[in-house]
Amino acid sequence: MSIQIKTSTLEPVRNTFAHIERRFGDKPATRYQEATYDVQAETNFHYRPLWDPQHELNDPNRTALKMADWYAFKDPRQFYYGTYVQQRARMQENAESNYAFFEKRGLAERLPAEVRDLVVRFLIPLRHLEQAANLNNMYGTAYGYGTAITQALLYNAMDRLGIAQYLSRIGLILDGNSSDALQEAKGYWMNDAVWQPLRALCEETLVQKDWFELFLAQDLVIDTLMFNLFYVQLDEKLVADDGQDIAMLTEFMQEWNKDTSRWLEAVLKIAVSESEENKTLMTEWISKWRGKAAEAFAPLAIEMLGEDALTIALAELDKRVAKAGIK
Amino acid sequence: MNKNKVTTMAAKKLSLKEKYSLLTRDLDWEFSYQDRKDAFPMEEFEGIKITDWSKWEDPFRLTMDAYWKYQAEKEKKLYAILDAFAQNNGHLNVSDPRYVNAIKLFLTGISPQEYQAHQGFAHIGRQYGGVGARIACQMQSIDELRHVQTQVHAMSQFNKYFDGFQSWSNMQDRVWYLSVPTSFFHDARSAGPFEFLVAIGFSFEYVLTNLLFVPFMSGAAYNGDMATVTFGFSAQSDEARHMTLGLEVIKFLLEQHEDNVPIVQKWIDKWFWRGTRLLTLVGMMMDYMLPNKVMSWKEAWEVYFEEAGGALFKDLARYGITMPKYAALVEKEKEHISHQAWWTFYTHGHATGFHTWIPTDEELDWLSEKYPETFDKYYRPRWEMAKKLEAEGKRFYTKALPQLCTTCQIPMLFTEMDDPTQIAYRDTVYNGDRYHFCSDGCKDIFHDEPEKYVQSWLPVHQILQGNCGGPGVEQVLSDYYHFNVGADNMDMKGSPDEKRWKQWKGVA
Amino acid sequence: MSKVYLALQDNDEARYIVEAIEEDNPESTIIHQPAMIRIEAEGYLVVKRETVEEKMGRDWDMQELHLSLITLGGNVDEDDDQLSLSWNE
Amino acid sequence: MSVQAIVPDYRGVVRDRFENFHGNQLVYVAWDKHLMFCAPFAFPVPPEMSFKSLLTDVATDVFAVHPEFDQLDWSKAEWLLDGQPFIPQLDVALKDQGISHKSVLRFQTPELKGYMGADI
Repeated sequence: MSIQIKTSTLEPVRNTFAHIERRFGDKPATRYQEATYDVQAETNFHYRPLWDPQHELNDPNRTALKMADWYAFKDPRQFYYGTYVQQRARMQENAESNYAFFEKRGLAERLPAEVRDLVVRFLIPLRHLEQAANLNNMYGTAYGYGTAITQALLYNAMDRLGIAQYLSRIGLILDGNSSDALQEAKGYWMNDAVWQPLRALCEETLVQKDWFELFLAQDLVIDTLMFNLFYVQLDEKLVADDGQDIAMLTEFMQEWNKDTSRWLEAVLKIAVSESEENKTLMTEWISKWRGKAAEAFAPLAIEMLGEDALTIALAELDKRVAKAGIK
Repeated sequence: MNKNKVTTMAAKKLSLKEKYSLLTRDLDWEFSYQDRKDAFPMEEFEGIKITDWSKWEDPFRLTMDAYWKYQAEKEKKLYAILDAFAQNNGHLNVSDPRYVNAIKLFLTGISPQEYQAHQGFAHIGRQYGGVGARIACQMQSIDELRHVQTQVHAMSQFNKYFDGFQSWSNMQDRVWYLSVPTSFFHDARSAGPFEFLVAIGFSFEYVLTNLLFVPFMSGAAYNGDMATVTFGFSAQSDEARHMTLGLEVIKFLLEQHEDNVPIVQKWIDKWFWRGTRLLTLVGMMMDYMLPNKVMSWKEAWEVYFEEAGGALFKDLARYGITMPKYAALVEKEKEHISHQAWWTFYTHGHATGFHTWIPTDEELDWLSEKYPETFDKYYRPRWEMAKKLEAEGKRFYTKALPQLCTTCQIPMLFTEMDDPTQIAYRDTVYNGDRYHFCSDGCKDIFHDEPEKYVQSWLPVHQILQGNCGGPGVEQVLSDYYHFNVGADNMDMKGSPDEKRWKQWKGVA
Repeated sequence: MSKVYLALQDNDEARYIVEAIEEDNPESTIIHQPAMIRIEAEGYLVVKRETVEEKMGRDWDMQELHLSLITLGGNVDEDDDQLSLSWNE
Repeated sequence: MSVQAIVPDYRGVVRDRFENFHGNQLVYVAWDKHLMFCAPFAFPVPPEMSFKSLLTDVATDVFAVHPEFDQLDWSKAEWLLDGQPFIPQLDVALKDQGISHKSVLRFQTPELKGYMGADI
């Protein structure tokens, strides 16, 4: 049968779908493009949601930010589901071998007691912050607009669940699977005075309504401070205290941060360069949440690292904000 | 610094259940600084009573690391096959170019609903206060995104060689027959979070999707379409998890409070009915659009609903749940609906984004054999008439737009099941306006929530109000639906699809 | 008693799993369909890790079952060692 | 029953109000037991239109493709309006004989049995 087929007659009729062609021209499209652009429906919603009658099911007005085209938020990583899970599978394989190595060599037993206490009091409770981050990124997934940004928010939400689970596993490694370390860490999260402002901040983010504002509060402000304080400065302290082996267990978070920063910074730049109105709005939001977060992290940063730690972290945040062209 | 080492302890072996519980369930906390109801504000308005989320049983205890690992493995396999399919011009191996129209209907009619499922599960994956159920919903949300994306990628190759795929994005929220699946998912997504899960997770995923996917994928296998078989079965491997979530949530709601039982029963009745109406499209596809046929719609209904569903409802009887209302009626409908639907599409073939055709003589005989009670008596004469008109050069297309059911939005094509020659009419007057329905099931649904269904975006009425371009149907098709008029629509005979196929195959 | 069932993709991996299921569930029925294998049984069906490992000659994680699973019917109970399907009647 | 929503006063916009049809009303017309036409047709027509004009200017073109149409005698057709027996007045406006927005008109021709006598 195939012998009869003349290759000249097998020229494609078209290279890609009409909406992709309108955006990128008549040429073969990438899988990211076909999986992302104009996938979400835009019009003719039948029934107003019983849970939010002020809006349509898909509605760009669930944030005050305005975009002429919500698909401007191209993900520089070009993650669609397939590339996302394959990238994370590689990271998880690496993490798995690190955790296995750590356990097999009994590295937990070689940790100084102070390091163990430091990790339980300051690192493990972060799993609850990650849980809030999971919910806040799901919020953007559910109520955001345009597949380009909502899918990236979903990947981030799932990443945060994954990180919460890795942090939990660190606890289990330290307590020999008795879950004592996890309970102890939860006790800090719930009752330790230095953690309470941060927990209150997390609870406050969970009752926010504007999804883009929430994205800035969580993924930009809180996460930048959190990452710098816990995975940069605390990490250095652990190394200094003979706890460098813990770094094997947080390598996933380091890699994740590098990857996610690329996306986060692209989104900031695109949103801010859209209009002066967006810039003003974002400036207000960032300054509001920077203020709240600085207060919330302060006692924890001092207790964990000393007086200068928060200043360093805030400088990191300000640098990032400036880089996006916001100040 | 004190260099005391952490005391040695033998690590205790954790079971999957314990590990999952520690890694997932324990992440949540009791709020001290905000009212938890402000963070999870949607749990109460439907009247469902949740007394204790911790009673939620996770059926599959999948942590994210395992999720990434196994899903990446599935994706690697899937894309290897899609690449091979494209490189080897796999589209040439399908049984018959008519087959491709079935997957046009799939991409335009089903893939956008996968996206809506993704959105709906993201919504409840944020809203449920119970962490176990919430995370299961989040995983389903990302799985559903997977499904729409893999489907688009699988169809990408067909789009390069066949008409009717290229405008799926524009068509999804505009085209008249696509408002049937679209309104189904809009209905579920606009409902409260528990109704959504009963609608999609239980009624659709557990009770009905087998009828969508399994025969469809076997059909693709029978018709030489490796791309569709591959994405289909790969998606189904997630579906087993989704089905189980659907069943777990039903059991959970029923066990939480006895007041939930009548609410859940009402939702089961509603969504079973809406689901069977939606599956009319699948029935038609199985009986008419697959050139190599796997099984009839009637047989599929018997295996996948009557047998499997029967077992399920026997199991749920201990909670006081009964078979969905109108299940007995649907048993009669299985003899008719696929024929009534394909005739509707055939006679509206000028306004569909895929091709229609008269079944071949062999196919008519197959239908007679599969439907001995009804086909020759009620439906074969229609095709004899169509053949005669076609032979006279008068291929029949209707000249006006059909009346639609307010609820399911299908043209009023269904007959009384005890008199298959009589269209079924139901209507009601609400606040001075008259509303029409194809069935008691659709009328019941309206009556229960009239303020919801007065909003129905009925395509025929929208066209007649001038909201879809026009004034002529042809402009609606080209300017509003973005069809390539004359290529995407009309009969299979004489279509560009058919001409190209003949060229490829070296047939005159 | 109603039937519980599961269906697997017809691939090499699945053949070992089916073999294991047959051994652990002598009353089950195996039905080969286009591109899939359906296994049904009255009321109860179990897939045991140990038996699958024996058939495959390697370590096998229960969750690997999901790579080949197409559909199932029945109440699911999964742990490290087995996945079972049952109806409560 | 009424809708249970997160707000106490959930109200839907009535999308198919008469006012949205630019002066027309919708009338659905069906020829019973002639399933060549798979469903009733929806026609937007002025409420002032006479019944006769509805038949000759609107319905005829659509139904005329039926092989039995030549044998159809409108004067012998039996009518149902919204399910009730109805005797149309040819020269009276639709609105003046109870045919309102979204009314269903069905006509029956017991002597015409459809293509091959199969109600088609």
